[in-house]
Amino acid sequence: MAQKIFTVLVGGKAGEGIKKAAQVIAHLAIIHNNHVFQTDDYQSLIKGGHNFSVVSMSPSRMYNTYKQANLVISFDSRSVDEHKGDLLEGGLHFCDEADVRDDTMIPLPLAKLVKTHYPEAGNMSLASIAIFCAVMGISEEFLKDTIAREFKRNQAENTSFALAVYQLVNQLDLQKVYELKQEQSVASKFYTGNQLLALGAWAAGLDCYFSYPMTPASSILHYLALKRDQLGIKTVHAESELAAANMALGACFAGKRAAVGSSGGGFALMQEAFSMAGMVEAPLLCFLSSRPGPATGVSTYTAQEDLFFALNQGHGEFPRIVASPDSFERAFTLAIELMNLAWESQSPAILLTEKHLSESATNLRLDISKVDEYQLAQPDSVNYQRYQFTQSGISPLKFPGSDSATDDDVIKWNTNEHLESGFRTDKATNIKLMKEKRQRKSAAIDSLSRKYRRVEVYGKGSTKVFAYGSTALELREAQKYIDFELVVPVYLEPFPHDELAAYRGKEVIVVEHSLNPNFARFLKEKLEIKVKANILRYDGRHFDAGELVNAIREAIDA
Amino acid sequence: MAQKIFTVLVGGKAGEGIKKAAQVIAHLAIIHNNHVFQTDDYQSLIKGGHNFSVVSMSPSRMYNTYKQANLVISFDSRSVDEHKGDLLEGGLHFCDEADVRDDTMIPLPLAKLVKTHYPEAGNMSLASIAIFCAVMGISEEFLKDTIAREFKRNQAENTSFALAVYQLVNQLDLQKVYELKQEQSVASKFYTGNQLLALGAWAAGLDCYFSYPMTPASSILHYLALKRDQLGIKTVHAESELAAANMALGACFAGKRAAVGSSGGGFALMQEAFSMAGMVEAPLLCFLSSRPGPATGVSTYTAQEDLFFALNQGHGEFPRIVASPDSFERAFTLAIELMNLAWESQSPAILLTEKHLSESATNLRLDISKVDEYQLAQPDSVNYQRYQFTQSGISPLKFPGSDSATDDDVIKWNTNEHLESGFRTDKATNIKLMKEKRQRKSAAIDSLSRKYRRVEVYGKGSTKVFAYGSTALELREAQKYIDFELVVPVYLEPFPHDELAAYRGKEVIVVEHSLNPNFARFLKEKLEIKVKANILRYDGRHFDAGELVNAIREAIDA
Amino acid sequence: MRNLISSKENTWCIGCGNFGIFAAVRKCIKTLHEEGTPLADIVMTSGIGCHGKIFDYLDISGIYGLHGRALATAQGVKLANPKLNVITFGGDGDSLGEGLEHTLFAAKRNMDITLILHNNGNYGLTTGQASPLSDFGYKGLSTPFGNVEKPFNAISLLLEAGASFVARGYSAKIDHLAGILHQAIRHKGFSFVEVLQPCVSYNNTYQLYNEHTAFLDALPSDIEHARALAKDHEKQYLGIFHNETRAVYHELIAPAIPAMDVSARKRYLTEYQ
Amino acid sequence: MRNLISSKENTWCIGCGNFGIFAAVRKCIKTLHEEGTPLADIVMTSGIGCHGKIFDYLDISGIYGLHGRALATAQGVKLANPKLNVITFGGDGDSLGEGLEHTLFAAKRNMDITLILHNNGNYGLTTGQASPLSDFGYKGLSTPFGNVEKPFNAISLLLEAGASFVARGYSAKIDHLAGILHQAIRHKGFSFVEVLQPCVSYNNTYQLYNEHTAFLDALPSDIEHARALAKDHEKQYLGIFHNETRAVYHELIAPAIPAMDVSARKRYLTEYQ
Ligand SMILES: Cc1ncc(C[n+]2csc(CCOP(=O)(O)OP(=O)(O)O)c2C)c(N)n1
Ligand SMILES: Cc1ncc(C[n+]2csc(CCOP(=O)(O)OP(=O)(O)O)c2C)c(N)n1
Ligand code: SF4
Ligand code: SF4
Ligand SMILES: [Mg+2]
Ligand SMILES: [Mg+2]
Repeated sequence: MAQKIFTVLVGGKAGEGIKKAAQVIAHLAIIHNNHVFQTDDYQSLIKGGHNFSVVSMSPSRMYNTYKQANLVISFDSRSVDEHKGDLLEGGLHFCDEADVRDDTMIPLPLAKLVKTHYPEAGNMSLASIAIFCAVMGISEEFLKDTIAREFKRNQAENTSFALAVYQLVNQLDLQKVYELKQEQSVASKFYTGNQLLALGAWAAGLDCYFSYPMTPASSILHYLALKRDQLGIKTVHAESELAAANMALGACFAGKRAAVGSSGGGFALMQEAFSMAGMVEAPLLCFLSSRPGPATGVSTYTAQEDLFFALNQGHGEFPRIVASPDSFERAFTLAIELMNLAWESQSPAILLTEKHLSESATNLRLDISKVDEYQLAQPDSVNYQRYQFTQSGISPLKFPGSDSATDDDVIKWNTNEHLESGFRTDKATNIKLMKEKRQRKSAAIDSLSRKYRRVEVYGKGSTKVFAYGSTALELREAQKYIDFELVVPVYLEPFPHDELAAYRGKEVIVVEHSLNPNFARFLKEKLEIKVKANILRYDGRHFDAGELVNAIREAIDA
Repeated sequence: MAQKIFTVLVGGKAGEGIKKAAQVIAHLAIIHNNHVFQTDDYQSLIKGGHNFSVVSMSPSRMYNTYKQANLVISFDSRSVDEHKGDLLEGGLHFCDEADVRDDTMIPLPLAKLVKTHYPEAGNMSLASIAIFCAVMGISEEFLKDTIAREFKRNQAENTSFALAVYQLVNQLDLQKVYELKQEQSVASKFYTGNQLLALGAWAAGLDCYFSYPMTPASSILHYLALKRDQLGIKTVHAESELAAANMALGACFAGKRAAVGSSGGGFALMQEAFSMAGMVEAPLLCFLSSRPGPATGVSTYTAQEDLFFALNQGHGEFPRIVASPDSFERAFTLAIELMNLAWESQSPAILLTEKHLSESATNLRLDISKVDEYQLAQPDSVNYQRYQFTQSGISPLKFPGSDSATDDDVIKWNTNEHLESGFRTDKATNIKLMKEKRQRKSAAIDSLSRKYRRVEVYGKGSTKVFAYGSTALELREAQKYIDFELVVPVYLEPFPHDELAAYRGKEVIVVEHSLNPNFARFLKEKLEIKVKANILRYDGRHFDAGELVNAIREAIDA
Repeated sequence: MRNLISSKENTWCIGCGNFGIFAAVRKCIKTLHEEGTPLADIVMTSGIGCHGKIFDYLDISGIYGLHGRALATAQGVKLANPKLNVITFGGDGDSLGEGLEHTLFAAKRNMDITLILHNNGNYGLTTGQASPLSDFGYKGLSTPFGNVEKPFNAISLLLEAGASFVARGYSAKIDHLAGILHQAIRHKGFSFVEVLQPCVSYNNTYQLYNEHTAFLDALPSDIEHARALAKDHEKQYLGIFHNETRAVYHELIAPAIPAMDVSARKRYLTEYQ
Repeated sequence: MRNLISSKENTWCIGCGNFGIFAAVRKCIKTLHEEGTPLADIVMTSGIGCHGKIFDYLDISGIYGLHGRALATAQGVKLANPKLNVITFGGDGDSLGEGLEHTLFAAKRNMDITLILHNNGNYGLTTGQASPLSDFGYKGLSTPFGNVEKPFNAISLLLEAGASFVARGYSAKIDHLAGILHQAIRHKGFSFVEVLQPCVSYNNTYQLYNEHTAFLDALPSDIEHARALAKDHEKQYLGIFHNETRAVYHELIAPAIPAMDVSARKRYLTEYQ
């Protein structure tokens, strides 16, 4: 059964600080021991248009935000119109007095107050923090401190403006619908999915991150670039995705853990390098954060259209790893796992995710115990051969310039088909043997990956629902209202056949963010499941819990 | 039952004219009413190394060459060693007197003769033509004319050298094992697969061909570039594959039929543009000629590793067409079909083929009746909308600068998700509708493609063998010795479910050039076939008929 | 003639230099139209970035291309139908980063098209990261401690690559820019126009440009002179740096015979074999 | 020290200029080694083309990269381990066509690596098609009626992009070339060496170069002078055109703290949250 949940929606123009305000609100909720989830809905523009950020909070773990809000704060008339339908019964909708449409809105003289309190351009979005504090009964003092801590410029003006709004709202004598202060203390660090991916990769030894900005993957680059001197990490904003991927391969050769990240379009440009990783046996970790395609598509929204694209990256045949985090916790641990698996198996790995995970945020505690120590065996120098045949297909790695490398070592990585020595070959027998060597790694990858949780099952019920990636989060929020067994393959390649054996041939519901039931098709091939219903959303927006509950009920009743 | 077949193998160093000599031999065979098949085995180097060309001929249609030859001509000691095992019983192996190993070789003073007859560097490879003529009983006069027609430089020296060799061989009084002159006249034009692809695309209106050289696709570019003034065609050797593909999309926008071609590596670089074709709905025809991968792989050999790569090109979801020619005749007609289908459905199409078809050659007659007249409806100008919603999902096309376009037309192609007008959108409802419009084209493509032969069945027998692409040719050669039903899906996407319904759930043998049984996996998913045996070859070499016969027999007996 | 402004909501930041470019382009197209060029014969391609949004606002035909590839696409358009006037709108990230290669090759080939480079010294649309034209030290989200690369000089780079018409305008000098664009589009061959475009959100260069731009008095005497002026440390010169006549690619590669219709192709193939 | 020649069969055409480059590189590496550089600290990357085959013949560690991407790969190597001396072998198709962008950005960044450009004026390995450095009129399989593009000038293009060391050698002048390569590799920053490399099969330029090359007397006085010499119509000058000291990329982006081991990372994360 769902616990009490409170949702705040702040809407306005891009460039007005909506997202920042929502983050501060989330932060306030966390300090008062709430779990939170935050999502941003924004367009591909810098100022103007219509953005809105949503924060849902509750005393128990949150897996998504809700579109229907208890508190709506609209900073312009477009927001008022867009969101007047999003107000829950008994909810409050604040807006500027000029934008009031009917008596479901509470007018505030926001524009006027901004003018009075700021000599120049003001920060309207602070009003949402003030309103939130007033509605929640947070003290004036606390509001003042918060504003001072979070906004460094125009401190005096900010405070006086925020307090003015606060006082106005306080005078309204509103009924309290949610008790912000909770007993149980919660994990208090607030992370976006991309931050967790970045930290996970770093925890697993990331040394260089190569990227070309592309929403929704860009913030991995931004985050790591900013943390350069704390993490001791190198980041390169390369001239293109092609450059980034080929650079990363060079870094692997030099023995350093490297990663790249992009969305579908940039990833399309990395395919040749991805194939190269297969051939030279480079442990290349790739973050692929999806948005609706094809082509430029819809840059700031979410999708899962790239499943087959990710599974079939690159020309030619070679083993690879593809997995998708089903939670924020897993964003961190899966980045660790994939980095380690990539290095253990010397194979490229794709961490497939979506804008919904990349750019949403929640509070959590990193599971540091999942950070593995790793050590690479250092083969001795006599006749080192890069592609030495072994039973597992995995050849010992040695790095130029490393302590164990001597002047006698000749370490040759080769994009041409090659001999054990790394020299090129086009002889039939050699081609065959080297292809078989690489192929043997598939089995090795499968067994190496078994030390991780490759499948996650949430909840119980006779109805079985399959999903992957952040769609699992959306479904877990829905599980607060309806019982079903949610089955999530975290690993897609190698496919966790054993863990999923119990579901073979079963009738299931499949939920995904694509137009074609791609994941369902994939499961049909792998598990011969029977699909009772496909629940598909492909307009770039995430599922709301209520919507999923209805769709699943419908599927069950059908 | 197999008819009499005669095979000539000419081996030597790159740059010595081996391939040209084999072509002349093939030509001689054709003039004498033989069917021929010619293959070249060469390495990625310009001079030196070891190349060999094979011509197999017979009074009936040839589908492949044989490795075991009736006549082996070796121009250097490496060739002698490589091919001494390739001689059929009763066959003849000619080589330079210095290279003789044992009495299975017939020594000729080739090096000496070259020195005597040419003041400077000579053309040793002419000797193979002379030997062939002598062995086949072709007259001296005919040999002279042939040499004069085919080799323009050093005519006098060529003739005297060739005649000297001819006379020496003639003196040997060899037993005739093959009667070259046949009764039944044959199609006499000699084409490589790539020439047929080029001519097919051109027959279907190709106006501009954009490419960046990559073996084994390069000769499409070379052929069209050379025929510029006969065909009235524009070719561009672009700065990269990315450039080529994006240029081709521009040409489509301007209303001209365009195509691109590459191998896997270059195709990997065209993925973003391929996805763009899906989004802007551009009829982009792509030739993808495979070689062993991944990465640079083995540039001059054959493979079918790119099946899933081709089927899953490009990020995001959009309809596409993928088909693979199973014969030289089909290389021509399929290029026509795919060009027309691409334009009728405004969708990208991939013609997937292999080095084995691209660069091998045979004699045939083009089926001109397959060249369709086509006409594009010219929508009138009032409120033209590029992406107008229609039931089929196909919107009327109009081209800037065309006769029907007026100053009032605004024709907008957009890589961003868009409205009917072609303007960008990120509204949820609009995204959904436009995605659905594009998706509807899948059904349209399926029904449009039904006017073509999407599946070909060759031969009869209780054993069913599946293959695609030029592997079908190899199997048809094998059918000369063993009965089976060869089933070839020419179209892979849309998958010809109806035509193949009879095979659903059947037990079959699948033959393909890849390490993993990819095609078998594909058929399992689509047709639920049971695989009795996978016959796989992945060393870059084509199958020999005998090898296939054995493998199939083994599979049947297993 | 229609006013060339589409009905799409304009989402450039208020004060963005792109408005000036948009105005100059419209003005220039009006002139072209008055001189007899049908609107139907003018097409655009654009990259992805704030600059690319001009595609949605300018009411003429074209392709909203891929990031960095609009100039390749434009070349295909021109080759397929040489009668079209093809204009590409590129960003500094777009045309000198992701798509640098296409830019230099279009210049080398002397493709008869026009590239308008919206030089705002950053990646505007993706929130202000450093671009190939960002100053050393520029702070953006991907270079929070300052860009460590020296910028390219767009003018001299394009001169080096072989562009036959090279000019610079400033988005705040609309009439001057419109004039340059007009000459660029009329120029037979590859024309490159760098437009200094302040980005009020991430790289507000209005004051800098207002103080440091100056008009060229005349066409520089030769390429060396042009290059020296392009690299002047004091002034950002506005005007035409280079204007030469050279054979154009689409004419040099044109086949001796025109394209055939399908029946002619059938006839050819029947005879051919 | 070993003789740096691997046991792989050499498949360059007899007389190919690549032999001269190969000899000069070995000579230069020997010198470096004598001066104290461990062979273990020298690595190469190469593109795909005849030039790239040097990977198989030269017995030092490295990556046989993708066509056009070897220089990007090299940059990754250097950033990951700055102590390595990184040398990239590129073709004119490879490094100034498919991979042009990486070349210009490596120069712009002043990446501390060396690019040796095997300029044979064509795509040798794929049978002699025109390259970005092929002459106007060059006939190859993709341009059977003659190349219609004017070639780039590799030296002045790299100068423009910001290479801090720019030189030209000739494969037939092995000692001179070895000397240049030695300075290039020792140079801290991006060094570019164009090597005039006759291709006996498709573009035999021996006679041309033997007649038209000349050694530079001294380092040109400035970039303008260097550029003028690079573009001289009479002579192909051999020698160093430009040599400047500028901060290098890997130092400019280096974090304030060294890389941590996993336990340190664990500690950091534990404290961080
Ligand atoms: C292949 C690819 N990579 C990255 C992106 C993301 N992206 C969109 S616009 C842009 C940069 C825009 O910079 P610029 O070209 O200077 O345009 P501006 O916004 O400054 O006008 C990037 C990186 C993309 N759309 N496609
Ligand atoms: C992505 C890709 N495109 C095309 C090729 C085919 N290819 C191999 S080498 C080469 C050109 C070589 O020319 P250049 O770089 O000048 O080297 P050279 O052989 O002249 O030394 C090409 C086009 C390839 N390997 N990869
Ligand atoms: S971000 Fe900069 S370039 Fe983009 S619209 Fe705003 S001001 Fe213009
Ligand atoms: S083709 Fe030219 S470059 Fe290649 S090996 Fe032969 S001579 Fe050298
Ligand atoms: Mg910009
Ligand atoms: Mg070359």
